[in-house]
Formats: sequence, C-alpha cells, structure tokens
Amino acid sequence: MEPVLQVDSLSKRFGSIVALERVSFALEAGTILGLIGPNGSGKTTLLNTLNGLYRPDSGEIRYLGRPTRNLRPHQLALLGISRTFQNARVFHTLTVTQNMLVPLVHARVHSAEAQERARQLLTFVGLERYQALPASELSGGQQKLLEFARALMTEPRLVLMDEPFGGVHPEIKALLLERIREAQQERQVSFIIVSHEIPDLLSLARTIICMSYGRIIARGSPQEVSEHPDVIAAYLGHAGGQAQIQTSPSSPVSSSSYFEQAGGHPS
Amino acid sequence: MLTTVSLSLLVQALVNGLLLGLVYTLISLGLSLTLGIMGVVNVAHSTLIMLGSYLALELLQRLGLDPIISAVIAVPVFFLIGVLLERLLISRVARTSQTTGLLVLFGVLVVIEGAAILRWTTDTQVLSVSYTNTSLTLDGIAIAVPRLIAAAIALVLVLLLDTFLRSTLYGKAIRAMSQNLDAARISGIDTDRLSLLVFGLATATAGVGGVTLAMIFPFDPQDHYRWLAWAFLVVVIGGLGSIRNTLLAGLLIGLIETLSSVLFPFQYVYFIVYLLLVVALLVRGQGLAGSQSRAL
Amino acid sequence: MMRHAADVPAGSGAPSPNGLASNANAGLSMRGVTAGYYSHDLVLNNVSLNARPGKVTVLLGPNGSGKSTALRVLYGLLRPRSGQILLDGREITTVPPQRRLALGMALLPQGRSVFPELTVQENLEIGGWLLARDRRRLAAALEGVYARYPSLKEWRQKQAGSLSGGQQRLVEIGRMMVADPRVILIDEPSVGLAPVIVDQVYEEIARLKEEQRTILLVDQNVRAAVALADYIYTLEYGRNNLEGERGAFEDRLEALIKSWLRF
Amino acid sequence: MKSFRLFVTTTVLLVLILTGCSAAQNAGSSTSSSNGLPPAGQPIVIGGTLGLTGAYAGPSADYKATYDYWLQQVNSHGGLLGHPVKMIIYDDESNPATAQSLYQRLIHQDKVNLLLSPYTTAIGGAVLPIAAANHMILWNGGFVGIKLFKSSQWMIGSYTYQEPDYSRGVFEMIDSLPASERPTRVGIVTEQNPFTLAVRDGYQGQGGVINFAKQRGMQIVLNEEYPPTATDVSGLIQRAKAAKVDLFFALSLPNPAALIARTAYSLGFKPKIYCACGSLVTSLPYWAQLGPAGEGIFSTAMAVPSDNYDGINDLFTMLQRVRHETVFSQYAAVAMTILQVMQQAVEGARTLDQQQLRAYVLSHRFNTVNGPLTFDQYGMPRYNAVLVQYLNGKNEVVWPPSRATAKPQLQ
Amino acid sequence: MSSALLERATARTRWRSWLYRGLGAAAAVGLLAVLGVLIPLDWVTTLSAVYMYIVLAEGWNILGGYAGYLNFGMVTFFGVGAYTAGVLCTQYNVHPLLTIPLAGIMATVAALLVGVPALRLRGVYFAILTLIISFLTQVLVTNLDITGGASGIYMPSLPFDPFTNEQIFYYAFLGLMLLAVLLAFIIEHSRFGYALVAIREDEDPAEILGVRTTWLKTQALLLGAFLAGVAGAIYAFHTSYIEPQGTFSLDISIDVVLMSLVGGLGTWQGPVIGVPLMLVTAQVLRILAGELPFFGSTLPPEFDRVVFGIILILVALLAPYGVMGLVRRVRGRRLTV
Repeated sequence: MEPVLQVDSLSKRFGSIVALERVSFALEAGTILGLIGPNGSGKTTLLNTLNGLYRPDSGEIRYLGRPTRNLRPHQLALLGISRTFQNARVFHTLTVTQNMLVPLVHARVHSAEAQERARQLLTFVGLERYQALPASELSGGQQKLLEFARALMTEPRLVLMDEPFGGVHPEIKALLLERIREAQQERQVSFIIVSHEIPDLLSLARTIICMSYGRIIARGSPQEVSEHPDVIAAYLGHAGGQAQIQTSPSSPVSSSSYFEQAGGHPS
Repeated sequence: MLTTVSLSLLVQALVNGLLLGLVYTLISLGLSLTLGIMGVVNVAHSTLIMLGSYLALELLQRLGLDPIISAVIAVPVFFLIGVLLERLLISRVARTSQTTGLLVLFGVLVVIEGAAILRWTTDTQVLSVSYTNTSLTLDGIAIAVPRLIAAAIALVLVLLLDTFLRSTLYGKAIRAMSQNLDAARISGIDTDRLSLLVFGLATATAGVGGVTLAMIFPFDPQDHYRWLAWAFLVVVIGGLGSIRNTLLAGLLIGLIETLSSVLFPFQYVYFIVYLLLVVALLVRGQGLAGSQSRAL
Repeated sequence: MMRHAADVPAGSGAPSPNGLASNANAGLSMRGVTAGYYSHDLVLNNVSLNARPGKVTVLLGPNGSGKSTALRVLYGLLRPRSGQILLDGREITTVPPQRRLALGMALLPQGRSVFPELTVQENLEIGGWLLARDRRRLAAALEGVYARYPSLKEWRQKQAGSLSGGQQRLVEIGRMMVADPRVILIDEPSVGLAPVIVDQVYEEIARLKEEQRTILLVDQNVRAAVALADYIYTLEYGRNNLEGERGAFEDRLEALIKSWLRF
Repeated sequence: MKSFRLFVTTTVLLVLILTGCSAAQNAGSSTSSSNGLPPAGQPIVIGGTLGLTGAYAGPSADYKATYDYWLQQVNSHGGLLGHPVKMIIYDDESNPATAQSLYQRLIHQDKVNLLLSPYTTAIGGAVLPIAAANHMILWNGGFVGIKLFKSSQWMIGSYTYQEPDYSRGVFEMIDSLPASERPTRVGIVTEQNPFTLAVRDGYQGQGGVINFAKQRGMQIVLNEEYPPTATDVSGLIQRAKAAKVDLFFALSLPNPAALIARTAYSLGFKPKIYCACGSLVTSLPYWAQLGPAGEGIFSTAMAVPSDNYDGINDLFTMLQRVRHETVFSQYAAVAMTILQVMQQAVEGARTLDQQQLRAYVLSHRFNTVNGPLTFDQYGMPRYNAVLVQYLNGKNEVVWPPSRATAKPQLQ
Repeated sequence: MSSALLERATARTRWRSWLYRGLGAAAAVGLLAVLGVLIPLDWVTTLSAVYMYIVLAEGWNILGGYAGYLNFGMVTFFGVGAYTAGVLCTQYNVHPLLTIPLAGIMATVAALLVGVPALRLRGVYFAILTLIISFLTQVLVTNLDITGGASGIYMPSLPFDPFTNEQIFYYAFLGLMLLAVLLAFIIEHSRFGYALVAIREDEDPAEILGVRTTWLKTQALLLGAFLAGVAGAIYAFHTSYIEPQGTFSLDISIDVVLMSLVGGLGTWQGPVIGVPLMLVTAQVLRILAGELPFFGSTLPPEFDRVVFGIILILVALLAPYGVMGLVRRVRGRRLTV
C-alpha cells in the first residue's frame, strides 16, 4: 500500500538550535503513528513542518507521492492534511457550528450540506448540544473535541494532532480516544498523534516514534518503544557529566543576603 | 523632469536638508520612544507638539520669555502632562488590544485639538523674537538662525536621550523592558513606573519639539497632522528602539525632501516622500511588527 | 518514604510527616492553590507545596501537569484564584513579581530570557536593579558575579543576543545571582540546551545547593533533578500526586517514568 | 418577538420625532405675504455657514465678528423695514458636504429669508447649486469665482475683483515705473487650490499672473505649485533665488503665505517686488508678528481705512476692540460690504422677493465700506482694488495714485 | 419533552423569529422609503449623508470589523469612485448612470493595487500604510491633468427642482445602503464571514485549517472598496463639485472607522447604529452650538469636537466593543441568568 506520508531526512534549525535532524519515516494509509519525546525534542516542529508552517532546511516530504515543499499550509489543508494544536485554538467569538464551517470556506459544498456535516461531526464528538454557543463557553476539554471535529470537516486523509490528551479530563479523553479510533477505522483517516502518554497511544498506534533533541531515537510498537533504554534515558535525562561551568573555587558572594539589611517587605 | 541645478544650489539644499532633518528628528523622538519601548502608537503625539508651540507663544506674550527658555520649561511641564496621560488613559488600555489604544489616543487628539481651538482660536500664529528673522551667510549659503538653534536643540536632546538610554541604569532598564517585559519584571524592575517615565520623556520631547517648531514655522491648532505624518515616516524608516537610528532617518528624510525639491517640480516632492514611506513600511513593517511582539 | 496525596487530608497545608510540620512556616510554600489562564481551565487544582529552607525541592510531573504554572504562581506572575503563597510564614500571594526580588526570591525562567540587545555587563546591571541607589554595592555585587563566573567577564562587552544558548543561560544565572537571592525558583533549566551545557547547569545548581539556598526546581530531566533533590513532589493533572524524600524516589525513578509512560 | 417589539418602539419614536419636526416647521412658515416679508413684528431671518472650525477657521472668525457687529447695529436702529433681524450662522467645519446639508436646513427648516455665502470657493461652489435650485440669492461676501458668477443668476458678490484681477494692480503699478526699474524675471509659486490656480491662470485667456506677465514681455523663469500640506518651502525659495527672480508672486492661503515669507527672508531672497497675491494675508493679525520678514511685501486689497469709505473706520474700531486686530481685515470689509448691499437693497426695494432684489442690485449704486459699488450683469461688483505694501508694520496703499498713502518701495 | 418534540418546537420558534425579523426589516425599509417624501428637506440631506456613511462603514467593516484589519484609508476608494464618475462623465461623456458601476470597479481595482502589498502587514502597520496611501492618492489626483488637479471637477447637475433632486439622491443612497447592509448580513452569516472572524481571532490556525487568508482578506478589501467607490460616485453627483482636498479628506477615513467602532466592530448592526448616532449627535451639536449658554457666553462651535473626543475616549475605555458589545453583554447576562 502506498504510504500517505513519506518523510526523508528532514532537518530544520533555528539559529544554533537543531530542531529536526535527518528525520525519516513513512506513514501508511489508515494507520496511526504515535510521536513521543521530552519537551523540546522537536515534535511540534515536526508537525509544523509537515503542514507547511515551516519550510525544512533539507530533506523531503511526500504526501500521497507528491512533494509538498513549496505548498502553503492552506494548500496542504485543501489537499487533505488537517491539524489540531497543543493548546486548543478555537475561534472564541464564533459559535461551535461556525467554528466547524471555517475550514469549508473555499469548499464547493452547499451550505445545507456543510451544516449537516458539521452537525453530524458535532454529534460524533458529543458537542451537538452546544452548536449555537460561542466556542469560548466550552471547557478546555470540549474545545479539544471541537478542534478534533473541526479537523475532520474537510474529510482529510491525514490529521496531525498535537497533545490531544494534555490536561483533558479522563472522561473526555476516553471519548476522544474512541472517536480517533473510529475515524481511523471507519473513515480510513491517518493520524500522527503527539503525546506524552504511551498508554493513550497503545490502543491506537501500531507504531510509535520517540524523538529526542530533534532526532528519532526509537521506533517500533508501543511496547518496544516504552521499554527501549534510550527512551527511558531520554525521559530521565542525564544525571550530570564531567563538564564544568567555568567557576572559581570559592564563592565570594556571601550567603547572608543583603536583602535582610536592605529590607523590602511585602505590603 | 529633472532640472539643472548649480553647485551652490545643491550645497544650500544640503545645508537646509541637514537642519530640517534635525527638526524632523526632534519631533520624532517621542514617537520613537513610545512605539519602540511601549508599543503604543501615539497618534496624539502631534497635538502635544502643537501644545508645545502654544506654550512658547503664551510664555513669550505673557512673560516675554525667549523660546529657548521655553524649551527648557517645556521639559517638566510636558513630562507631567505625559505622566498624567499615561496614568489616566494609556495604562488602562495597555494590556488590551492595540486598536483600543489607538481609539483612546485618537480621542485625546480630538480633545486637545478642540480645546486648543477654544483657547487660541484657529488663527495662524507666528512667533517672533530677535533672532527668528536673522540668518548667517557663508559663501552665499544662507543659514537661518532659528533653524540653527532648532538643530542645536535637537542635537542636545538626541545626545541626552541617547546617553540616558545607553549609560544610565534607568536607561538600560527601559531598554531591557522593551526587549523582554517578563524578564525585566522578575529582575525587580517596576515596569509600570518605567512606562510612566518613558511616556513622560516622550511627551517632554514633543513639548520641546513644539516650542522649537514655533520658532520656524507658522502654526495653528489644526495643522499638526503633517508633523504626525513626518514623525511616523522618520520612525518607520529608522526602525524602533534606537535614538541614533531615529537621528539618521530624520537626517535622511530632511535631505531627501530638500534635494528632491530642487531636483523635481515641487508638487511632486510629497508624492516622492509618501511613496518612500509606503515602500519603507512594506519593507520594514513586518520587521517592526516582529520586534514589537517580542517586546510585549 | 513516599506518600500519595490522597493520604493527606484535603485542603490541609500539607504538613508532611517528615517533621516539616514543626517548621511549616519556614521556606516558600503554596497552600491549596487553584489557578488557570482562561475562564474554563484549571491548570492547578488545590495544590500545596513547601520548599524547605536550604534544601532543594523538586517538582516533577508529566507534560501539562501544571509544574511551570505552579512556579508562575509562586513568583506572582499568575495570580491564583484561591489559595495562598507564603514566604517564611508571611503571605505574599499578591506581591507583584518585581517586588519579589527584594524579598530575597529569584526566578530562573524557562527558555531564553536575556535582554538580547544589551551587553552582558548591562544584563548583569539589570540584575542589580535593586541596588541602583547604591553604586558601590552594585559594583561590588557585579564583581562578585564576575569572580564567580569568570567567563562572563570575558564576554562583558558582547551583546547577550550574540552568545550561544548555553552562554546565554550562564548570563541568566549570573544576572539572577547579582541579587544574591535566598530562595531560587528554577523552571526547566535544561530545555533547549545541548547535553554538555545541561551538565554544567546542574553543576551550578549543585553549587547553589551547597551554599544553602532554598531551591525549588521544576524539571523534566528527572534523573538530574532527583540527584539534587532533598524532597520531591509530583503533580498529575494539576493535582498533588506523590511526595517524599529523595531516598524514597531514587530507586524507583524508572517506575515513576514508566508510570507516566504507563508501563 | 423581542426584536419585533424593539422595532415597533423605534418606529413609533421615529415617526413622533419627525412629525414633531415638520409640525414645528409648518408653524414657522405658516404665513408669508407676496413680497416675502414676514408679518409685522416677526423677524427677517438671515442665514449662512462659516468654517468656524477646520481649515478656513482663521478668516471665518473675521466674518463672524463682522456679522455680529452688523446685526447688533441694524437691530439697534430698528431692524430691516421695521422687522427685527435674526441671524443663523452654522459651523460648516470647512467641509463642503456639511455645508450643503446645513444650507438645506437653512432654506427648508429655518426658512431663512436671505442667504449668506460661506467663506471660500471650495465651500461656496458646493452650496451655490443649492441656493440656485431654491431660487435664492447667495449674498456672497465669502469668495471669488468668476466661473461661478458667470454660470449662475443667483449670486451677488462683494469682492471688488475676481481671481484673474488679483495681480492686476501689481502690473499696473509696474507699468508706471521707468522702464529701467521694471522687473523682468517673474517667479510664481502657487498653492494647489482652485482659487489660487485661477489667480495664476486667469479665466478664458483673461487676466491671471501668467497673461499679465506675457502681455508685458516678461519672462516667467519659475512656475511651481505646492500642496497645502507642505512643511518646508526652502526648495522653492532656493530655486527662485537661483533663477534670479525679481518679480515674485506667492499665491497662497494664509498659513503657507507666512511660511514662504519667512523662508524667503531667512534664505536672503530679496526680489525687487514680492507680492503675496493669494488670500489677503497682509491684513491678517499674524502678519504683524512676522516682523521684518513681512516687511516690504505687496498685496492687493479692496478697502483700507485711509479711504474713509462709509463706516470703514467704525468697523476697524470694532475689530480692534473685539479681535484685537491692528491691521484692517479685508475679510471684514467684504463681509460688511455684502451686508450693506443686502440691507440697502432690501430697504430700497422693500421686498424679500429674490428676483426683485437682484434686479434692484444690478441697477443701483451702493455705499459700502468697500466704496461706492455698482454691479455688472453677473452680480459682480466692478473692479475696485488697491495695491498695498506692508511698510513699517502698516499696510500702505501704493496704487492707484489717487488712493495712495505712500510710494511703492522696491527692494 | 422528547428531543424530537423539542427540536420541532425550537424549529418553529426559529421560523417565527425569522418571520418577525423579515417583517421588521420590511417595515423599516418601508418607513425609510416613506421618510424620503415626508420629512423636511434638510433632514433628507442629513439622512442621505447618514446612508452614505453607513455604506462606507459597512464596506469598511468587512475587512476592518470581521477580519480585524483596520483600514485608515477608506477615503482612497471613496475618492477614486468619485473621480472615476467625474472624469468619465465630464471628459468622456459616459452616461452618469453608467459611471456609477464603473466607479465601483475602478475603486476595486485600486483596492487590488493597495491590498496586495498592504495586506502582508498586520496590526497597526497595516493601518498606517493605508493612511499613507490615501495621502499618496490625494497628492496624485491633485497633480494629474485628467482630474482637473486642485481645481477639481464640476459635475453636471440633474434637471430637477431641488426637492426632487434631493429625493433622488436620498433614494439612491438608501438603495445602496440597503444593499450594503444586506451584503454585510449575508457575509456575517456565511462561511466567508466566519473565516474572516477566524482571521481576526487567530490567523495562523485559520490558515492551517485551509483558509486562504491572503485571498480572503483581499476579497474583503475589494468588496468594501466597491461599495465605497459606488458611494463616492453618487456623492460626486450629489455634491456636484469635487476637488482633492475635500474628496480625499482624512476626516472621512477616520469618521468611518470611529463610527464603526462606536457601533461595534464585526457586526452588521454596528454601522447602522454607530453612523446615525455620531452624525446626528454631530449635527445636533452643530445646530445647538451658538445657542446654548456657556460660561456667560454662547457655546463655542468647537465644543462639539471636544465632546466628540471625550465620547471616543469613554467608548474606548468603557465599551471597547461598541454599542453592540453592550447589547450583547446585556443579552448574555439575560441568557445566563
């Protein structure tokens, strides 16, 4: 089966910081790829590069066999890549339904049909009761659900999800998990899901990639990755090496604080 | 379209341009400060300049004070006005959207303008003291004394401000605040009070600028918009956050204006200047927006 | 020993069984804090912590568990919806961040926080802002920092923005140390830094610990943080989860990580 | 439901307000006789607008002061034909669109009997069609505009010369000089404004600085325009200086006129003759403040106190008292003139009928602060201007010799 | 109540509320149409100005209100429209009625020229750029021969009596206003409008979700410019004389922004409320000035400006979302209680 997404040797630097270093992987249609790694390991950068927000320094991305290098985010969206965000980014003054309709602004879909699609998807994620409410009235978890439903509006082939479960109430999390699975199985949508919690991915992803310092350090089944020593090491961090900050042997700064003399009390 | 010009004409234009450029710098300093450091688009800036001109007029007519002395007096007076404006209005909208700030400051503009008309009517005013109509002549090049004085005042202010921002701890704290507000706050800097100081200083330079303009140009309560346009031009071309860049941009624009006014038909001068501003904004606008979002 | 937050009576000031109850008022503590950024989310839900004087207290937890928010609340950058912040028993909940330094507190924030267009020297001078009225003491404090970190002296005329990430981190530490704080809050010191620099940063934290400063460290670099810790808290979904002495955690780190990874 | 109720409420309110308006209006206009005079005891209403704020506020203030002065005088002398006079002057904010709506109001709401023009061509040009369409004379003390006069039957003016003749006096004075003293190199800087452009170009090949100069074989070495918002004119002056201009025309509105004079002075530009032949600027209060920069500059004027025309000195006294003016304002003169013409016409024709008033004006002679006036078929007064030179802080008449108070002094 | 029943019930009330709204709108239009022959002529003129500014404000609102890009140079398109009508009519003898749509098209072309570069900028810099471009256009028009330069253009006047004349323009502006309000209403309730709001709230995610933000913003500008151009053309015939100072006056740009802000940004009702509020207040202050006592003298005419400025400041401080913001706040409170 032809992969939905083929990433070859992708690199991206911001100044002196290496955000992505020769990242390669492929994603088969209708599968879910889990992406884990400590803070700052380059997961979000990878997503941003995949949907065209950043242009890679080198390497290639092929979506459905087509190079995406020069495509803008909205073009990729129209081709079927959609996205959710680490902190839900819904449009607060728009109602829930209006939020759903934003991605269809250029679509040649009749208004009634668009409305109907929005209603179905909102029902799908259990938000149908809130259709007419401004999105700002939703709780954080509900906003994540809305984002997910909104990402499905364009009937995408690939959905990139950044920390969909972060800070979400377990109840909503369970619903979200189930809906992602359904979307994958029934609509043949592929997902790349960034998450901290492997068990969340366990039931979803066949493959998990762990990143650290911009590189892929492990890939395999959830079981394999979570037991991979490099992964555990990456999450543990290192306990300090030999290198020393150039310091003098004794500290001339007295430990008695001048503040005690200078005063400065809270009012 | 180009006309042939003699060398002396060019030299005279050069001299005029430098002097004019310093005047432009002077009226732009305040805008550069508020925009660069606080991210406040002070559209009321030019009405403050206009108030400075009337301060000079009142002090001359009532007390016979020389405008040079008025320029000194303007510093504390306008500093106080700036502090009041900041405390009463700006600080209230500083954390809301920039458009709200724009609206408030536009309201300030309208109120100041209307109040000035009530007080001074719309009559054109001209300030005259012994030196306003004198000029020096060097090798056929005439230099108007009031412009020379204005240029000197501008230079002194530029020097003082630049030294203040670069060499004093307060100045450094102000620059620090513009670069990273949160880091400044956790370093113990009371950024609210510094904003007060910055707005006060910016308003003080507007006041001095107004006094100085009055020595050279006729004024009335309503013709200040042209100075606002000019100040924006200087700030946008110079970029934010540096007094020296403001100075360079001011000189550049002064020179462009006077040189193009001897090279092209005069009616096209402003077309050229506005076009330049459009280009500058397009080239620098994104950069400006970027540096500002960093500051906030 | 390690305890579960569920064992502690809800809403209590979390007097721990480690004798902390006897000096519950010392150090920096947070009592029953609830906080969030927008109207509907609760990033912290009734969280209580205590950083004991002269000790290193480490706050661990998976992403999004509210660690950094806890630090922001402790330093006054975010006002809690309910609950209190106490420093040596005095309530400082509403003291704005710019006044915290004068109380002997300091915060080393996550990510870049140097003033990029100021020189290193100027950055340090900003760190000595509270001494502005006393030039001699400011100079002495700067000299102290330069003696402590000689490389800063080498870079003193350079623009901070032109330094590498690791060098900037040192400038930030130096800037914080000008004020010689007693209570130091450190937020994710290793994020975005190369591994070799990270080691240096922990060396420095170790030295701060030796100097008997009170340290509250929020870190995802679990092993390094635990190595420095005297006492450890973990958060989950914005609530207190586990807490205990280092010893209780040390051998079970992998288990802890796996519990976050859920294995 | 809610929106419906809201709508009904607003509708009812609107209708109430508007019927209230029209009722009031009907009450005011219930009676009028054939000669258009109100019933005995009812006031004759005169209305107009002025740019009391905005770009034209300076001159407008002189108009307002003069209107007030005349009104007070005429009412203290028993009014017009025994009727008290009421005057409504709105602020048009120097904005033609605002002026248009206010003139509609004056005509249809306030039911004014006599219509005064606003100040300056840009505004007046916009309201003239309204006056004409309503068959009302625009008593025009506010602006010149030969084109407008010639195209309309509904204007009576009080400026004793139109744009093409603004510079006529200067050239006639030059004609009287010995050939060797006549300037030959003409420089013109013109503000981009309909009125000043007409001063330069004339009308249908008649008049205008350019035509006058060409007729005399003078060479035009500089001809530049500048926008009203110009900040610095040193480039213009430099060019004039470099072109060795000895007859310099600054065709300006008040604000830039001062800037040009001052810049010319400080850059050492001293043409033989410098004429500020745009607005009547040397008669404005600020001109005195220019000091030496304003000295020696020529300008044209219509009436000066030395003429001792009817009432001119009383008017000047009033201005000195109310406006603290040291120089006699030409705006006050034309404002007073149009009121005097209007007053004499109404009293002479004993009617407010606009057609009859116009016929009366065109066939009679009027005594005004602007001298004795007669009118041509277009409602324009015959040419009657003087050339003044600002000498030792005073406007001296230097041409024509019959009215002169001093000899012209060439630089 | 079962959910199906509930749904049917809500559907019926929704249908009924739409009916009332439609009736209300029809009645309002009818009333305004009747006003044209009922009220005194000066109010006809004043209302014409109100309608014209509503058109400008609705046009401005599409980009400025919904998408949050503050255009401080709306007068550029208004002026281009006025001058297109003037030039075509007087220089090329194009039939006046034909010049009006052509004016809209020329203004749209101008918007394309302005928008493509300008819409790369965000926030205040976009605002300043549009302002400067309006200055630039003014200078250009002042110096072109075809526009009559500073002398301007005298427009042919309609061969009717003054009443008919004013009424014709009253209905012209009324019709255009209804069109503009309808357009705004449709936009506000369309995907296009939602996407514009999305741009205002968070532009990057909007783009990532598939919104061609640049093109949408350009479209918004073009629509507004077309309305302004048509309004400018009608204005030119109404005022019968156009010249660059007044036609490209900064005041028009700023008034449009302020009226929209006072009414409430990003709602079709905003301009409908804000414009009459500001214009009628201004007209009343203007008429009252000189009659009301003020410190022993009469109220000076400049006083209305000061009052205006104070109103502005208060609106910004107390009701940053305009009158509609207040309305929504009150409604919201009623909803939640």
